[in-house]
Amino acid sequence: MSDTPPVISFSGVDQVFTRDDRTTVTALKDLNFTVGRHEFVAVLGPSGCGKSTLLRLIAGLVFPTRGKVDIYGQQVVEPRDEIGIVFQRPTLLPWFNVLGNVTFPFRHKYGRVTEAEKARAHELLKLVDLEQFATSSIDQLSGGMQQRVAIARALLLDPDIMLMDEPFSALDALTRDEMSFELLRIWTERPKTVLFITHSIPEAVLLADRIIVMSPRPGAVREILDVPLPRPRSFDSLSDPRFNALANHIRSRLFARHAA
Amino acid sequence: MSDTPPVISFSGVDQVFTRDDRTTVTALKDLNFTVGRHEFVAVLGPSGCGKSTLLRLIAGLVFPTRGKVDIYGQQVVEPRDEIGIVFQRPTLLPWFNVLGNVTFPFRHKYGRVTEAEKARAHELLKLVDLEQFATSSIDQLSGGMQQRVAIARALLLDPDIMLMDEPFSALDALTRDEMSFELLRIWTERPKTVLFITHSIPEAVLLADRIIVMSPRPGAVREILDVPLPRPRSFDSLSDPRFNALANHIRSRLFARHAA
Amino acid sequence: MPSPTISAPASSPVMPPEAATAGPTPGQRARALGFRFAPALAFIGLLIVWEVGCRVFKVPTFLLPTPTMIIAGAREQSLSIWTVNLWATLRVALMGYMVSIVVAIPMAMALASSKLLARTLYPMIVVVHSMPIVAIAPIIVVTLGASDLPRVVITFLITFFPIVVTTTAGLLATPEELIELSRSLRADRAREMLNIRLPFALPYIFSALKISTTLSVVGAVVAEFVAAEHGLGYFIQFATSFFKINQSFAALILLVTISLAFFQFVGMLQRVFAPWSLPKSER
Amino acid sequence: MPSPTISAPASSPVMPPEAATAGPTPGQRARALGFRFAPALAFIGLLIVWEVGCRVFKVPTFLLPTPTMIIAGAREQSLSIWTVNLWATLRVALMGYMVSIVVAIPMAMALASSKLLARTLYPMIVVVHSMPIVAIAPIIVVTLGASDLPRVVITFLITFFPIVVTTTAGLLATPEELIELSRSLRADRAREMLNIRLPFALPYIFSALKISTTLSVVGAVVAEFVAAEHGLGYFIQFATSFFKINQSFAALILLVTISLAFFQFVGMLQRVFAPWSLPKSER
Amino acid sequence: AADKLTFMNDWLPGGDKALPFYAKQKGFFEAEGLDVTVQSARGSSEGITKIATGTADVGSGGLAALLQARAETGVPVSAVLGVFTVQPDAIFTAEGSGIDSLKGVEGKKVATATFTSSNVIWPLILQAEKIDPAKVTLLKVDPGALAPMLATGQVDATINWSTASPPFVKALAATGKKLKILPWSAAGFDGYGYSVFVSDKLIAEKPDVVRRFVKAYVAAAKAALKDPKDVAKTMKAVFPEMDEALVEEQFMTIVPLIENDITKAEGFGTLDKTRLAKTWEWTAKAQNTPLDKLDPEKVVNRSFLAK
Ligand SMILES: Nc1ncnc2c1ncn2[C@@H]1O[C@H](COP(=O)(O)OP(=O)(O)OP(=O)(O)O)[C@@H](O)[C@H]1O
Ligand SMILES: Nc1ncnc2c1ncn2[C@@H]1O[C@H](COP(=O)(O)OP(=O)(O)OP(=O)(O)O)[C@@H](O)[C@H]1O
Ligand SMILES: [Mg+2]
Ligand SMILES: [Mg+2]
Repeated sequence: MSDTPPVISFSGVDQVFTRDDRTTVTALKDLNFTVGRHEFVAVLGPSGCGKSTLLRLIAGLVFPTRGKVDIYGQQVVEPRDEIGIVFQRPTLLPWFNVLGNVTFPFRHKYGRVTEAEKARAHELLKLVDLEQFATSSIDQLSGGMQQRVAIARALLLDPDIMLMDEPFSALDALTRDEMSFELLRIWTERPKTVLFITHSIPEAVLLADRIIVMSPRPGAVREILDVPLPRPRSFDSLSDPRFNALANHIRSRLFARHAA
Repeated sequence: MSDTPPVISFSGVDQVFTRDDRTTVTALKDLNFTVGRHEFVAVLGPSGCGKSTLLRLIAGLVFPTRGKVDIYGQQVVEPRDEIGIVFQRPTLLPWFNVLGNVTFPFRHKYGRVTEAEKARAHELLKLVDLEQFATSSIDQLSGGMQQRVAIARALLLDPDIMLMDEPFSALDALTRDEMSFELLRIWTERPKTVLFITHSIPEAVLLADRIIVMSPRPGAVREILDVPLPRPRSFDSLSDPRFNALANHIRSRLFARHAA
Repeated sequence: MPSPTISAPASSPVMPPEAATAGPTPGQRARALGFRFAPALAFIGLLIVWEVGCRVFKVPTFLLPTPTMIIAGAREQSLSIWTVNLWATLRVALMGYMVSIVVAIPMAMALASSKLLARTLYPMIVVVHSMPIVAIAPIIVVTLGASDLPRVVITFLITFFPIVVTTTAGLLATPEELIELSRSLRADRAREMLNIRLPFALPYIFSALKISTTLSVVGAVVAEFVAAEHGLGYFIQFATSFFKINQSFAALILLVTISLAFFQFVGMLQRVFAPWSLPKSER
Repeated sequence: MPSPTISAPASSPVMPPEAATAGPTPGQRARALGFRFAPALAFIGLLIVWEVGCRVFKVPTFLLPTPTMIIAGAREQSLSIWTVNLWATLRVALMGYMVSIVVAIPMAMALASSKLLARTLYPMIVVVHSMPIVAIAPIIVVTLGASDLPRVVITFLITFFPIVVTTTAGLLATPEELIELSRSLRADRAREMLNIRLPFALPYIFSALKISTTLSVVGAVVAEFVAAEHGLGYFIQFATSFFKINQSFAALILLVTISLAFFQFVGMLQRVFAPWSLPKSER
Repeated sequence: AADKLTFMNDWLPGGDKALPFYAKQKGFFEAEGLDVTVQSARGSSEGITKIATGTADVGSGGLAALLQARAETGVPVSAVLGVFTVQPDAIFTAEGSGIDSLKGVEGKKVATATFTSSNVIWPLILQAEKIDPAKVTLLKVDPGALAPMLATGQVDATINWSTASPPFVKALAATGKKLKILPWSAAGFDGYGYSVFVSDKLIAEKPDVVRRFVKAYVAAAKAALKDPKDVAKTMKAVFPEMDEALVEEQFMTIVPLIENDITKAEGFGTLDKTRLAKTWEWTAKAQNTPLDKLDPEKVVNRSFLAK
């Protein structure tokens, strides 16, 4: 995929925030990397290293203090149409029920929700095991259920570029694995560029083509690793010796907090 | 610890919620278990099986539809003083900075925060690696940082009974491990009864004396497992063969979704 | 107006355990009834205190007549006079109220979308609202004539302000994360306003709409002082100046009853059409 | 009042990239200046339109005098007369405002804590607020005498209502999870109110406090129409009865200026003492 | 020590309400051992309520209002002096408007204040003049709007008290018109207008104070009528915000209501029995009150007026 132009590219990006007391926090420092077309890239890094900020830069929700972020070769100056996001918090609208939240992007972007979209929303709710809760109100869902609603919402939009910020963090191991494989299946059926933030090293290895490992604040790219496992991946991939080797390597990289 | 009277005991507890459309959801079904004094109990179960509800029952924030929950042999009819909670969501107060949020329980319960408590709060902030952010406002923290503030808040209160709802879900692997060991250290130094909800099987095995494994909605106790690993536990515990055996056993139990 | 339900045991998980038995006990039922009729009881109690107090303390009846005298006063006028005056006031109040909503909410949206607009338009709104009606009444009457129009305009001037200020505050209080969700969907400002900020601001808006119910009635009354042939405010003033204090108070009570009904009606609208904008305990 | 900062490039991460260069460009600086002085410019523009409009359309000056005539009118009276009247109104407005806050906020807390109270007290509050002042003025004046007191009471009656309604709405809108946090700490209702609900309700409260600034001035003026020997409202009425329309308008403008200043002052208080209760863009 | 009294004027201070101020400033009250505070009510009925409740001891207002108040609620207030012997109600119009007599309003647009006692009398005037009420368009508006409406030609005439004429003169002058006043007395509307009231409590407890007060008031009124310029000057001294010339103009409007053939014949302040009865008759008719509901003689107390 390296001969197609990069979908996402960071060149020398710094992100500095000013706090209320006027001191500054450097969230990201000199980020340089590209993500190719239909590539699945996972981002791993310590808490507070700037992963969510990185995602928001791509989404056009914040703009870099220095350097630039390009999508399809164009500098990001505003949110773009081809991007779908699963935020770190579910960010659901309390005035809609579950189904309303899943179909919300269509209502919001185009002012209408077609029957086909509704049917697809029901399918996705089945996929995230919430079909019984389609008419529930949001505050009657558990934390993990809310997160699954947010995932269904992003999947319904079926965007070219999917940005996911710890989408499975509130899910149990089984649901997590099931959802991972579902995500891979969808990604294979309808290829898209995915940037996937996670704290689970095995999850990153299982899902991604490449893994960006970040250093603690100020967040910088410590290492970008290719995942050598063949596609399609399945439960069997987990027992591939390369899987464990890579996972352990990352583990050691991440756990060496003060390494270069 | 089985000869001391149970700190927490559930007897035949059902929890049924009524939804807006007047249909009902059985969140918990016939729960019976006890937690002994200074015991560390982990709760594992699929998303939406009623773990948070279980915690809220102990906290006296909801009351069972059937059966009863006792603490120190007394039926729970209101929140109690000896309980500290880490909620599933950080639940911080935007009008206080980080330090203000950590010391909030004292201000709220007793109307004042002593210097000693403040000093201890700073220590705990160091422990959760946020000492630089003591004066930051809440909305300038990352998701994981907010969660760590909530953990520090509960630890500062130093309660007899600590209820923790997925406290480490937004943390990276390294921070998670560090915090786990810190928690164990604190628990050893100042023993307390801990109920710890998590989605991480290794985490449950590493931390707990016993593990309650729950079945999917309606949540019931599928199995209660003793963790045979010796205390104190350390990184080495992870390589104990019993660790993996237990973890794999739980995994198989949890992953057999439709088992009895 | 739906009365708050005395919930069946299973329905409310936050009910303390003693309530979680089958069926309400007689004690509970009594309390529930007491709760239901509390407003009526309080009202009746107040009337009794009023009547007895006036008699015991020999309050001059030309200052404050007793309830029985007021009832007698009400009967001195025919029903048709009451309905004519009632309708005149209600009509103006409702029209002013509607116009206020129709003008104030878009205005609040404009103020919430543009800081420049907020900086220039907001002070002008404050100025308009703080002009004492009595001072500008001649201008209004001379330019608008003596129809319902000047009255509706005056009612509007009194009513619209809380809606603008509160709605603007609500639109701006929308959490950043919901705005980011909207922006990430590349929705334009208009949709952000309509689909995100406006629903979020509903608790604010409804509190303003409640305030404006009584203000609209007050506004209609003030307007009747400025230009009117009919209406309860007009009637009150007239009855007072001819020392028909009983009748004046009868009109006052009618007026206050309209306000209260109007207020409760808006509360009911919120419960029916936007229950999620209410705290759980109020739904 | 701190003007919104035109932020230096690094300080605002939501600034679009073209702004993220070093130092503001001349164009930006012009825009920033325009933004800063927009209210003043709008105000001056309005004055010019007014003056010219009056002259071109030959608006009768006894109906609407031109700004220059109003200035001339203002100079017909000595400064001391203006200050005496200004102070009389301002004093009553401020006292009524303070009393409103002191009464309304605890009242809102009571309403938010008990449904029974809400059901009985709330209707009474609505009733009190919807009574036309003019109708009950004799009672107030006769029972309270001829000091500032009746005026303060009238101002209070007009001012307190938005604070009660909006604050109650805010207190009740507090998210369930924060309440659970409080309950889990076994804090009593009072602390829950003070430490959780009240801070959460601040955006609501401040919007009510803003509304009540102009209402308190309006209230003081209404009170002066009912009973006073001084004050800008009294002066307006007085000047009007002498057909000194210029002076009446001068007083009107003074009045409106107080309202505006008062309104802006409360906005400033919010920015200084409760910045987190404002959206980020307004801090 | 001087006896303290509160005088409740029925409206805001102005040239037409100058008498009590003049009496106070010029020492007429002091000479009788009275220390009088003058306050302003907002209308006759409010003033009467204040006297009735003891907020004030003495005051002034339309006699019709007092008669009405006594008939309805029996307020403990009595009239001791009748100051205006002619009713001030009138039609204001511009010269050349085609309205030359009361009858002339037929087919015209007339504006009146929303709340004025004149409105109740108006139908009786129409009746007396045999004017078809359907042929007169009556607009009730804020009193402040009357002069502008007349001046801008939005209405052909307004209903006012003749004491309100100075602003009208000015407003009409601004549009090149001249004011014309058509008093309702032409239609037989007779009776006492502005009168002086005293609370029954004061009469019962301190008749002497009342006597001295009446004496001082009458003396002041007579002095004032002789020197309107001095009245204006005195008012200006009390109320620096007033315009002296205007105060004088306003004062001049009440002079014919006080000094006229009736007063010349009967003397200042006397409450003549037939004129009093007439006043009540008009009031009762206007309110549809049975004539026997009140004996007007019981409302007045002539004993304090020294002959
Ligand atoms: N709006 C803001 N204002 C100031 N500082 C901010 C802001 N947003 C983020 N930061 C800071 O930037 C850093 C990175 O935050 P970010 O949310 O990107 O972390 P993260 O990698 O997503 O962490 P986590 O895994 O805990 O979610 C943190 O130190 C945070 O305090
Ligand atoms: N207030 C409520 N009203 C109605 N249903 C509720 C309410 N709270 C929880 N539920 C239902 O109860 C069930 C259990 O919820 P709970 O939050 O306890 O799950 P959980 O085990 O904590 O899940 P997760 O791991 O996703 O947080 C869910 O099906 C949820 O929909
Ligand atoms: Mg993050
Ligand atoms: Mg949960």
